[in-house]
Amino acid sequence: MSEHEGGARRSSRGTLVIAEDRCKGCELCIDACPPRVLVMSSELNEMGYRYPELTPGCTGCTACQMVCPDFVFSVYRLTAATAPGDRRG
Amino acid sequence: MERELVVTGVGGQGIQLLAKTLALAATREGRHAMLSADYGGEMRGGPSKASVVIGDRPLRALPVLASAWSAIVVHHRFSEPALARLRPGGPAILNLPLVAPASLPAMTTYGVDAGAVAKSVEAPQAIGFVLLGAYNAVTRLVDPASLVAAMQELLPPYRKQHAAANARALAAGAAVLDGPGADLTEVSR
Amino acid sequence: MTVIDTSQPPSEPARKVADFRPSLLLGEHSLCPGCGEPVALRVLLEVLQELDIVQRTIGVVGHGCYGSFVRIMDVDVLQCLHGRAPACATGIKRVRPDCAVFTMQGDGDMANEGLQEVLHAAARGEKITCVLLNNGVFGDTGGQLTAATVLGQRTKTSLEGRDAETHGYPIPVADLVAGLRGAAYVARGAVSTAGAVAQTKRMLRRAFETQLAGAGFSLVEILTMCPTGWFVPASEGPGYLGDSMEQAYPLGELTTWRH
Amino acid sequence: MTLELLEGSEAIATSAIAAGCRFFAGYPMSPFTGLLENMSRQLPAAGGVCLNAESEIEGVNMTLGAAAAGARAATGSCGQGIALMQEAIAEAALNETPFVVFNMARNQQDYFQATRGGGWGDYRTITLAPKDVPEAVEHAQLAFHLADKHRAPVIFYGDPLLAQTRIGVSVRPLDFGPLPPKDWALDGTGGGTGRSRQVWTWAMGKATDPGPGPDRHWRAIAEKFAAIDAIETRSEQAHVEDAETLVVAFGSAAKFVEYVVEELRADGHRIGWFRPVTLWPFPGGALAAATAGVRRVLVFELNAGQMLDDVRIHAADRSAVRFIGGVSIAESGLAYGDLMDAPVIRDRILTACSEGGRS
Repeated sequence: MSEHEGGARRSSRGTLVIAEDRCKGCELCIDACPPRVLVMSSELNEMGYRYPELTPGCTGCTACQMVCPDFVFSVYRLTAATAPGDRRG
Repeated sequence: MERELVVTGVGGQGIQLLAKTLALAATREGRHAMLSADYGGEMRGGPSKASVVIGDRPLRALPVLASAWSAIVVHHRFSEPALARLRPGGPAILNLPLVAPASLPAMTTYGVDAGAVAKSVEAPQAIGFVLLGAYNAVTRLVDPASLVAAMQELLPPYRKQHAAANARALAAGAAVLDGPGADLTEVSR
Repeated sequence: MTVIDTSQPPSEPARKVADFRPSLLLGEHSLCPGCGEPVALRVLLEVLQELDIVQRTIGVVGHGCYGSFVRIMDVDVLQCLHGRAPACATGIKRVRPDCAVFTMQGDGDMANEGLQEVLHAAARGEKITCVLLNNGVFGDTGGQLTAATVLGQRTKTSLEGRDAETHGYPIPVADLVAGLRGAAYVARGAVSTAGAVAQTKRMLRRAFETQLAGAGFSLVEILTMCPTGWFVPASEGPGYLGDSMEQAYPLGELTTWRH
Repeated sequence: MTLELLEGSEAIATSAIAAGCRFFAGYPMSPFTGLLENMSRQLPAAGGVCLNAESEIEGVNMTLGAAAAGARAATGSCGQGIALMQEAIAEAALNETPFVVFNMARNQQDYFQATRGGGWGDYRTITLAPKDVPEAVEHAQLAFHLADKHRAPVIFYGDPLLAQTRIGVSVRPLDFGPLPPKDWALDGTGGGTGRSRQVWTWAMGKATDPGPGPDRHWRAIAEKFAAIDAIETRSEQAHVEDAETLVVAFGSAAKFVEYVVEELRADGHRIGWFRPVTLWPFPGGALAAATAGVRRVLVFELNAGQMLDDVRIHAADRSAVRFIGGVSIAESGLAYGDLMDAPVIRDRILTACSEGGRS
């Protein structure tokens, strides 16, 4: 997956499914994310919390999932974007 | 019929062991026996008392005897409360010369110089077994062979070497008073 | 800024490398935002699955916020009295030696109410795994001082910060346990960063391996964030943990049993 | 039937093991110590475990754990040691963990502790009070049966006389009838099934399989104890039909009372005796019936008057109840004092009889 609109093109090797309704807005994922591609939403979820949103550049490293106390993240690595020889994890 | 024995004296005289020997001998004969021990924290020198009850049916007697039929008085010290519970007429073995023969006028008393007897059979430690042998010779509560077997059973492994001397003491004590034996049926509560 | 749709799995070829939560978690918890305890629970359950001992594991859970995990962990569990988990776990393990038995306790539970239990279980070399979730406060009751509260930390019963003159010094449980011969594996981890979480998971795995090998007692102390009890914003929990608790309780393995 | 000359502690330990006890944990305290020593000597050979726990609190919680895992388990102590266990005994009553607590008490001053408890919540503890070693041998097994039958901790209330008297007894497994399977016990196999087990005072269940929760669970527990109260009372009595005087006593004291009353009967006194065998549930109905026709109800116990409360509650006429017991402790503090003696009890009964009663 890659960004097709707006600013600089930034390739994503991974992506997430975010169960945003489960999020309590602690923001631990924001700092934990190495490529810093998570941002807090301006909208509130049904519990009234802001939640993380994914911007391009995810590496599929799972750091967000590792630190999330509310089990909000599922992490995927994109097969097509995986460069030859890059078989980490 | 239930027969009660109280043994009283000072700790270290073998009181608990002789009472346990009698109770075990009766048990091994298939009879009912109860043993209550009453002694202080001191191993030696303090009051030591034991009571044994033997019967042919489940026992009615209490673990604190209301009264007793017979006694072995190993030492006069601390003996008063126990002796006050004896029923008149029953047999009492007195350890001479530590215990004065006149101390139990209402009982059929038998004096045994257990110390001298024990020494004479080269079992100086076995005064208690001399007295038990004598007691059983009078009362015929158990088979003398049962006493020897019970004594051997109760010896811990590290004291097995005393078995022969203890057996001599039992026999020597019995020899002192061996006669027709007391007629137990004549003695009632 | 472009936001990627994360409501559905990707349509292009991809493989899932991390699920929301292990299948042994049956539902939601209601702990505070930024709490570290659910993270510790997740890696613990993942270890049970990876070691394939799920169907012979019994947990003993003490009293603290994590007590509510009894409802959501798909493991046989005894919820025990405050502080008594290592004693209960001892009884369980002794009559079911083929089971893997673990305790889950907070610092109030283990370091305050039940310090004697964990020390004696360790000294006996009890073949159980004790997990200490150490956040330095009584979280469940709203942030009071525990035996593990670090010097200077403000709690509702040490408003000016813990000072040694008034409140004494914090008790480093893992270090105490590591000093006992019956303890075969003792380690201290944290859940404040992704790296620490990964390290903590390895520690838990080694602790259970130690138990399964019959080598002796194992304990993993896990430093967990309690932003509510620390009176800091949730997002600052990991930083606060690193600046305060980790200074008093260095991370790493204290006792390792060699195969 | 071959009799073995066993000290009470040894007989009780042997009997408990014959009943299937496979885990024991305790902390030495006289006169309980003998039971602990015997358990540690005998249990390993029976395939069990005996632990010298670091305190009574750990001992009872180890036992709770072993019982939660499905084993027949027991602990014990006396007096102050049992006091330390109260939190766990209450917990076990509320989370329905069955085990046996052997209180080899120093005297009869633990009656309130046993029957009222010191723990938290609406619970009771079935309490058996044997009168002598042969009955103690039976109760050591009955206690496990009742614990498993009702999924509740059971107290065995002994004393120094039961612990230390040696008597010829025969110990063999006793059959008290079938028991429900322990399908609730934690064995680890529930993990990952979505229906993993839990032993939990709050009974919240799993997120996927909710339990009753504390409100319904604790009401059910209260109802369970009410049901036990209705069916598990045990008592003994004699010479009640024409008695003017009824003497009530429990445990060893009842054995002494029975002995004295039989003597007084032989002497022509119209006197009977009544013994609660279960202290809880208290055999109140039987006592009410037994006291219906008597002029005086004498309570003999070696304390300042604890069972006395229950006798007053249940006696047909509480104004007929007189206390003739009292605190009586040996100088060592570890055994009964001079009051536990047939002649003394006889004097107290006769004195009370001479003082009249209700007409």
